[in-house]
Amino acid sequence: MLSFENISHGLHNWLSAIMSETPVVLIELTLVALAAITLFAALGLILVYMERKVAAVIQIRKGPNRVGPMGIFQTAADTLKLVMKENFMPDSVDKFLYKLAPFVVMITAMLILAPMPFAQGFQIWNINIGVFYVTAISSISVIGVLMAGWASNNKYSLLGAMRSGAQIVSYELSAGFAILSIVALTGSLNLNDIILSQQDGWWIFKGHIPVWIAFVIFMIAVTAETNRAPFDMAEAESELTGGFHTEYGGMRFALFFLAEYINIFIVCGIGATLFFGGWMPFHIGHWEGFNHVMDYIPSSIWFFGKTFFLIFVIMWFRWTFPRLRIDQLLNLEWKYLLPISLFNLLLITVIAIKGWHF
Amino acid sequence: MIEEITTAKEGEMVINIGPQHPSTHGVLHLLITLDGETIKKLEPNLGYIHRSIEKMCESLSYRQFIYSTSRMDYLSAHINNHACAMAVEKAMEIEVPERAEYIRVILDELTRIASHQLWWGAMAMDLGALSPFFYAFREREVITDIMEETCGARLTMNYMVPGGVMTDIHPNFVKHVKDFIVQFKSKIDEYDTLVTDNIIFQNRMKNVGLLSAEDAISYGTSGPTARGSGVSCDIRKTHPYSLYSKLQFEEVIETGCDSFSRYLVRVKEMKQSVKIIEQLIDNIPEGDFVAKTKAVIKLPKGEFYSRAETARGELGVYIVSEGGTTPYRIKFRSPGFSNLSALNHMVKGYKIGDLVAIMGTLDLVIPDIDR
Amino acid sequence: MGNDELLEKLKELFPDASIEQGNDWPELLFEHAQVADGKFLEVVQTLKSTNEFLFNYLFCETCVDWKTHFNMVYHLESTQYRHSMVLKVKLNHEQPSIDSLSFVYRTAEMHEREIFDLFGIVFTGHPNLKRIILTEDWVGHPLRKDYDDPINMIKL
Amino acid sequence: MEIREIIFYIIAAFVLGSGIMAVSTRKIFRSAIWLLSTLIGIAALYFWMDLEFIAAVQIVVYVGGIVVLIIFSIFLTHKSGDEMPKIAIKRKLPAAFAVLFAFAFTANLLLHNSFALSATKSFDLSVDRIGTLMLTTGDGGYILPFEAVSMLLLAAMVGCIVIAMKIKKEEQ
Repeated sequence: MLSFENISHGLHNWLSAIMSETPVVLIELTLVALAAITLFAALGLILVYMERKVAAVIQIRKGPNRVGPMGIFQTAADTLKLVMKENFMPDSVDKFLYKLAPFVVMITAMLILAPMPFAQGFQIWNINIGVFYVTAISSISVIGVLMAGWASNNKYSLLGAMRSGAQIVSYELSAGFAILSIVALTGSLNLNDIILSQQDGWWIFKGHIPVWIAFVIFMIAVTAETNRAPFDMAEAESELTGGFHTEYGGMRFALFFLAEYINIFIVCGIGATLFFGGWMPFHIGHWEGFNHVMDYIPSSIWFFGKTFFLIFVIMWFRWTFPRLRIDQLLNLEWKYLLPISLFNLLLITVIAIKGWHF
Repeated sequence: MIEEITTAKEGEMVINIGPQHPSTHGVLHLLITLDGETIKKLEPNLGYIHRSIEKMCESLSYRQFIYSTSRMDYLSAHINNHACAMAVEKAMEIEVPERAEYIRVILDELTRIASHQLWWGAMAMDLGALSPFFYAFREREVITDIMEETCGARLTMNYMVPGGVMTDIHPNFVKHVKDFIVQFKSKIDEYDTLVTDNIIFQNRMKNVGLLSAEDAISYGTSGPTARGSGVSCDIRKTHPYSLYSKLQFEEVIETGCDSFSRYLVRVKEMKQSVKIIEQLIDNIPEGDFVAKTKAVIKLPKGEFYSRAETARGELGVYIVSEGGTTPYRIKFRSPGFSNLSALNHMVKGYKIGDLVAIMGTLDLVIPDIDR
Repeated sequence: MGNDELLEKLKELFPDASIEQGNDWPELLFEHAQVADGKFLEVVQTLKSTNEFLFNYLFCETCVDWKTHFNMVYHLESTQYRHSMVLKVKLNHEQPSIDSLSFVYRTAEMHEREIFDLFGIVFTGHPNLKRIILTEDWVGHPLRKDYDDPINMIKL
Repeated sequence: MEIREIIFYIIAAFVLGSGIMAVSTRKIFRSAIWLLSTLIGIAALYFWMDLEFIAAVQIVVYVGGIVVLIIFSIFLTHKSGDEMPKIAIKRKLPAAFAVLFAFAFTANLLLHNSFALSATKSFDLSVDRIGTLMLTTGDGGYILPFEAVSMLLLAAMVGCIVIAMKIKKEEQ
C-alpha cells in the first residue's frame, strides 16, 4: 500500500544510492523545508476557511460563498490581498524588532512541527524527547509577541504584550502537567512511543476519569496558550483594538494570523497524539471485522481527522464564549487549574504505578 | 488634555480610548489614566459628532424640528419624535385621536425592543462573544422591516407629527407585528441560554460597575441604568403619557446595582414591551390617524416641557416659545449625556476589560450625547 | 405633594423670590443679586434636604439667552414624593456667573461644562470647568443669540 | 568539509555574533533579545551534539523563564526605549582586560588538553538515566543537591509571597 512511510524511505534510499552523504542531507533539508512551508500555506488556507465556515454556521449565516464553489478560494483571494498590501510602518517604532517579531512567531511555529507524527513512520524528526521539545519550543513564541508589543511603540500593543506574557507563562504549567500525565502513563517522552502505547486503546478510553480531567485541562490551557477566545486577552479587539498586533498590517499581520492557526493545528495535533492515539485507527476490543475495516483507512487520515475534530472544538469555544477578564484568567489558572492538575498528576502516577489502567 | 498626559504620575499611563475604538460604538473619546491595568480616572471628551441640533432647531418650524430628533438617539427615533410631538401638542392643546395613540405606543415599544436587541448584541460583542449579535439581528430585522413598511424608513423614522402620525399604518401591519411576537417569544429563551446563563458572562458582570441608588439619582441617570440600581424612574409609570396609564405592565427594577442588574433590566424590559404590544395590537380603533391642525403651527408664549421614556432613559424636550413659528430655545435633555456622567464614578478601580463591559451596560448612543 | 401645595410651601420659604405656577410645575425665580455670595447653594441645599421637598433629582439643567440677561433653568424632582419644580436664576449678560451645583448634584458637573461651553456662563466652584463639546481654542459660545458664524451657519 | 562541521560553524558564528551584539547594543530591549538569541544558539549547539534533553532544558529555563522575566522587568522600567549613554573609556579598559584574561585562560585550557575520543560511549543520554541519577542516594547520586535546591526554591517562593502580601497591605 502506498503510504507516506514508503515514499519517504524510498526517496532517501534512492538519493543515498546516487550521491554521497553531504549532498543528500542538503537536498533532504531543502525538501523538508519546502514541504513544511507548503504544509504551512495549505494549513493556513484550510484553517482560515474552516474557521469562517464554522463561525458562519454558529452565527446562522452563510459565510464566504462567492469566490469559487462554496467560497473555497476566499482565503486565497484574501492572501493575495494581504500580499499586495503596502507594508506600512508607524513612526518611532523600533524598526529592527518590529520587523523581526512576526518571523520569530512564525519560525517558532515551524520548529514545533518537527516532531509531529503525521502518519505511521512519517515525521520530520523522530526526536527522543518529543513532548518535552514541543513544550520547550512553544515557550519561545511568547518572545515574539512581547517583541511585537514593545517594538510597536503603542500603549495598546504594550498592554496586549504584557497580558499575553503573563497568560502564556501561566498556562504553560497546566498544559505541561496535562502532557506529563500521559508521559507518566506511557513512560516515554517520544511521541512515537506514546502512539504505540495506545495500540490497544486510546488513553482517553484507557485512563479512566483522571485522563479525561487531564484532557479538559489540556484543551483549556492550549486555548489560552494560542491566544484564542475566550482567552484572547492579547488581542481583545473590543478592549485593546488589536493588542500586540495593532500596528501591523499587510503581510506582517498575516504572519501573526497564520502563526495563530498553525499553533492551533500543532496543539490539536499534540492533543490528538497524546489522548486520541495519533495516527492509530479506532479499534473495538475483539471485533475483528470492524477493526480490519478501520485499519484500511490510511494513518494520515486518522491523524488529520482527529486533529481537525479538536480544532473544531477550539473554534466552537471561540464563537460561543465571551472573553474572560485578565485577573479572572490568571485566577482560573493559579487557583483552579494548577492545583487540580497537580492532584490529577498524582492520581495518574498512582494509576500508572499500580497498573490500574486498561 | 495635553497637560494631563504630561502630568501623569510616575507609573501611571494615560490612554486614549476612542474616538476610533471598536467598543465605544461611535466617536466617543475617553481619556483614561491607568495604573497597570487598573483605571484611576476617566474623562469623557465629547463633541466629535456634535451638530448643534439645539441651535438648528431655533430656526426650524415646529413641524420640522421633530425630524432632527430622529438623528439624536437614532435607535429610539420613534420615541424621540413622540416626545417632541407631545410637547407641541401640549402647548397647542391638540387632542390626539385614539388610533394615533395606539399606533404611537405600538411603534414606541417596537422601537424599544429593537434598540434593546441591538444593545444586547453589541454588549455581548464588547465582552468578546461575537455570535449573539447575529441572533439579536435576526429578530431586529423583522422589526425594521415592519418599520420600513409603515414609515418608509428603517432608522430615522420621522413618522410622528404634531397631532398624530404622518400616514396610516400599512394593511399588513397588524399581521406582521403578531408574527413578530410569535417569533420573538420562541426565541427569547435562546438569549438566556446563550448569554445570560453563561458563567463567564456572569462573572464578568456581577459586582462590576457598582452604582448605588443614591449615586444613580445624584448623577441624574435614568432608564435601565438607574433601574438597575433600584431607582424607580420609568416615566411611563411615574408620569404616564399617551396610553401608558391604561396599560398593564411592570416597571422592571433590579436592586443589584451592578452591570448584571442593568443587563437583566433590559432583557426583562423587552418582555414587558411585548406584553404592551399584545394588549394593543388587536384593539387598534378605527378613525383618524392625525388630528386636524393648522398648516403653520404657532406656539403660545411660554415654556413647555415634555418627558418620555426612550430605550436609554428619560428624554426631556424643553421648548421656550416667544409666540412665533420657530422655538426661541430648545433643550433636549438626553438620557445618554447624564448616564455618561456616571461612568467615571463606576469604572474607578476596575480593569480595562470592565470599562468595556460597563460602557456596554450603559448603552451609550453617541449622537444622543453630543446632539 | 400637589403643585398648589408646593406653591404655597415655596412661597412661605422664599418670600422675596418671585414664584408662579408654570405650565407644568411651580416656578421659582431669583434675581442674581438675591443668590450671590454662595446663597444659591444654600437655597438648593434647602430644597434638596428639607423633608417636605426632598428635591434630590436634577433631571434637567439648562440656560436661556434672553439677550438682556441669561436665565439659568434647573428642573428638580423628588424621587420620593414625585413632585417637581423649576428653579430659575436671572444672570446679567456681561459677566454671567453662578455657583456650581456639581457637589450637590453630581450630574451638574457635565451639564455645567456643557452650558459653560455653549453659553459661556462661569460656574464658581466647579472642579473642572472647561469646554466639553467644542475644541478648547474655540472662540465664542454658539447658543448665545448674538453668536454669528457667517461661514457655517445657514440663515433661513 | 563535512555537513556537520558546516552546521557547527554556522551555529558558533551565530552564538558569538549575537553575544557581541548583546553587549554592544545601546538599547536595553534589543540587548535582551540578542541575549535570547545567544541562548537559543547554545541550545542549538546542544542539539547538534545530540544532547536533546539538555537543549530542551536550556530553552525552557533560559528562554521561557529567565529571558521572559528580563523582558518583563524591562517593560516595567521607564524610558526602556531610549538609548543608554556611551560608556567611558576608563570603564571600558578594565572590562577589556577581563575579557582578554578569560580568553587567554580558556585558550590555555583548550590547547593543553587532548580531545581523544574514547572508544566506548562514556555516558548514557537517556532521560530515564538522568531521572534515576537525580534521585539516587548512593554513588554518583544527586539526591542531596536536588533536595537542597528544592528547599532553596521553596524558600524563594515563600519570600515572594511575603513580599507581595506586604505591598497589598500597604495599599490598603
